[in-house]
Amino acid sequence: MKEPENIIEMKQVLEAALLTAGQPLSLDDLLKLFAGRMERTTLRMLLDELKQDWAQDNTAKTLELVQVATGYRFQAKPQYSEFIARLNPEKQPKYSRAVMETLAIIAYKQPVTRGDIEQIRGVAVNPNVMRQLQERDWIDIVGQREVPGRPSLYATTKHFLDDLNLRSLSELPPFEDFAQTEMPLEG
Amino acid sequence: MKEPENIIEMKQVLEAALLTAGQPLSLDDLLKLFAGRMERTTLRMLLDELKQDWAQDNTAKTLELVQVATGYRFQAKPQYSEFIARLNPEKQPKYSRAVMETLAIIAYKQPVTRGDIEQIRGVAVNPNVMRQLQERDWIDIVGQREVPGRPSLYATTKHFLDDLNLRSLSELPPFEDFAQTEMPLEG
Amino acid sequence: MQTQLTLSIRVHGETLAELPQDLYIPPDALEVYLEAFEGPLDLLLYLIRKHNLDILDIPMAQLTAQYMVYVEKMKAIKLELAADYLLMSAMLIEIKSRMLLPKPAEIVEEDDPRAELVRRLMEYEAIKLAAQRLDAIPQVGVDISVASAYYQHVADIKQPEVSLDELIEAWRNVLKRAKLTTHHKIGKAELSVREHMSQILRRLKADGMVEFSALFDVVTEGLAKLVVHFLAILELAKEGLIRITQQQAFSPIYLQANGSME
Repeated sequence: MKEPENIIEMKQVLEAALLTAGQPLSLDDLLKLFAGRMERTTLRMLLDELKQDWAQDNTAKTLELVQVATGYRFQAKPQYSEFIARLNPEKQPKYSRAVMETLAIIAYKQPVTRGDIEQIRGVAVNPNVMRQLQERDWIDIVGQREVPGRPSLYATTKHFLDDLNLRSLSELPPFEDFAQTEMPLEG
Repeated sequence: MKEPENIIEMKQVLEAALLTAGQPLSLDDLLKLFAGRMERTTLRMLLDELKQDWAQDNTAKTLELVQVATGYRFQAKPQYSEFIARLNPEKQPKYSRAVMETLAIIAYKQPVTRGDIEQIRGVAVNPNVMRQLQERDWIDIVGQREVPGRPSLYATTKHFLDDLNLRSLSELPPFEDFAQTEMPLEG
Repeated sequence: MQTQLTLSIRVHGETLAELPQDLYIPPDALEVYLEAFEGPLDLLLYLIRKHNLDILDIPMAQLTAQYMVYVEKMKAIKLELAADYLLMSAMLIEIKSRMLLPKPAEIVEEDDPRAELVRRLMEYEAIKLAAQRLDAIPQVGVDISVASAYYQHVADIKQPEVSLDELIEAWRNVLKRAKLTTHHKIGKAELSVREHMSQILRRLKADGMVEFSALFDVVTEGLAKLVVHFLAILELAKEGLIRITQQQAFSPIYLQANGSME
């Protein structure tokens, strides 16, 4: 096929690539589709149009184009997830409270060391918990704290944001929502 | 979401599942979507309709629903494969040593027969090696040597010179350029 | 058994007179129940919420007693008791005893021995809530399905690239192995000749018989090239690759590839 020549053909190439990707595609990925013959700003414009095309005639479409941390992806609208889940009865196992609390600390307080996590939770961190989160590619080591022992500093990854359908950490529910109102100065 | 109640909703559930499955879904898989409230014959009918829906308004659609050995799947129309392939550029292939040496012999000693090449390299020439170079249009047959069997005489082509950015064979480094160090000029 | 367990509860040498109501649990379930706590802070938060204590004004004596009961229970059923629980016991008792000291004339908030404990409890409670909220966010693979239709993986028929250096390297290797250096010295001139040999053979292959002078383009080719061309014809004849014929003296000379039929 010859290179796409008009907006319709360009959007079709984008659509075909995004529908088959199985993961988010970044702007840099998508530029490759056009072998250097595409401006970043034009690409953004085309993606916006494509998103609108799929949002139009809303009830007829089963997918939506969304932007997450590492790029753009098509995903099934939420109302279909319940049916799709029936295809694989063995559900992804739920993480334990220890894992989820550790994840919450890393997400909201990052970058943190294992010591920081232990301080907040009041118990030793099971190495298995960190391993589970690293294997899921939800956290990784971003450096060391310059204190004796140089403990590793953990942070959440972009993949974590992708998996939670977020573009950035700021889209997480604000931490203040969970903290009680300031302690009154006088009882 | 409540169970799909009409044909449109049923087709939407099928579509969402097929677009996100990442592999072909069999009739048995697809029946699971409806938790036992679907007849096989109805399912087939719905799949036929869905296929037709995507075949209609043909040029606007980038995917098509097809039936393969293990079930149904959506796939990008063939004309988009070339663009999608650009997302994951394949590794630059390399010619084997046999191909490179054969090419060098033909370039420096042309016109030569396969027998000449075998004599110089000391091993039989795999016909596949000659085929690769001929398919690349880097060598061709320019005649036959008048000996029993009338073996073909091979030479390099203009296309070979173009691809190596040479105007003529005489731009190849002459052998003496690098033979001198190994062999003192004869006294 | 249950009563025995109840009776044996002693907290730092003091036997507890009564057990909190919520501790009457079937023994089998007890272990599971106690294991459900994520640590001492979790247990303390549970006690505070369970007994409706004011987190900002914790009655230390009461909370400490409640906490000790649980810790003793854990010990009693030989639950592997993390050191963290014992550390917290010590901290609670220390706070409790500091509360008993005579208060300074002016009470400042930071001087409250409970302040650090309260801060940690509140921070942990916030994290607990945050963890629950994170858990409820739809996840890819559970609640979110990403489009992944099939596409035909076309081999982008990429041809190997060959550089001049690679070609020379290959030739050098051939020579090294074949020890052909003495017999196959090839110079620029010879390469030109060999190129012209191929050209002439190609021409003969296409046209069959060609008249000698037709092989020379005296108008456009320079003298050097014409000489090379002539040398190529001689070399071709020497290697027996062409046949040169002339019917009689001064008649046209014809060249023919040695393999061609006519």
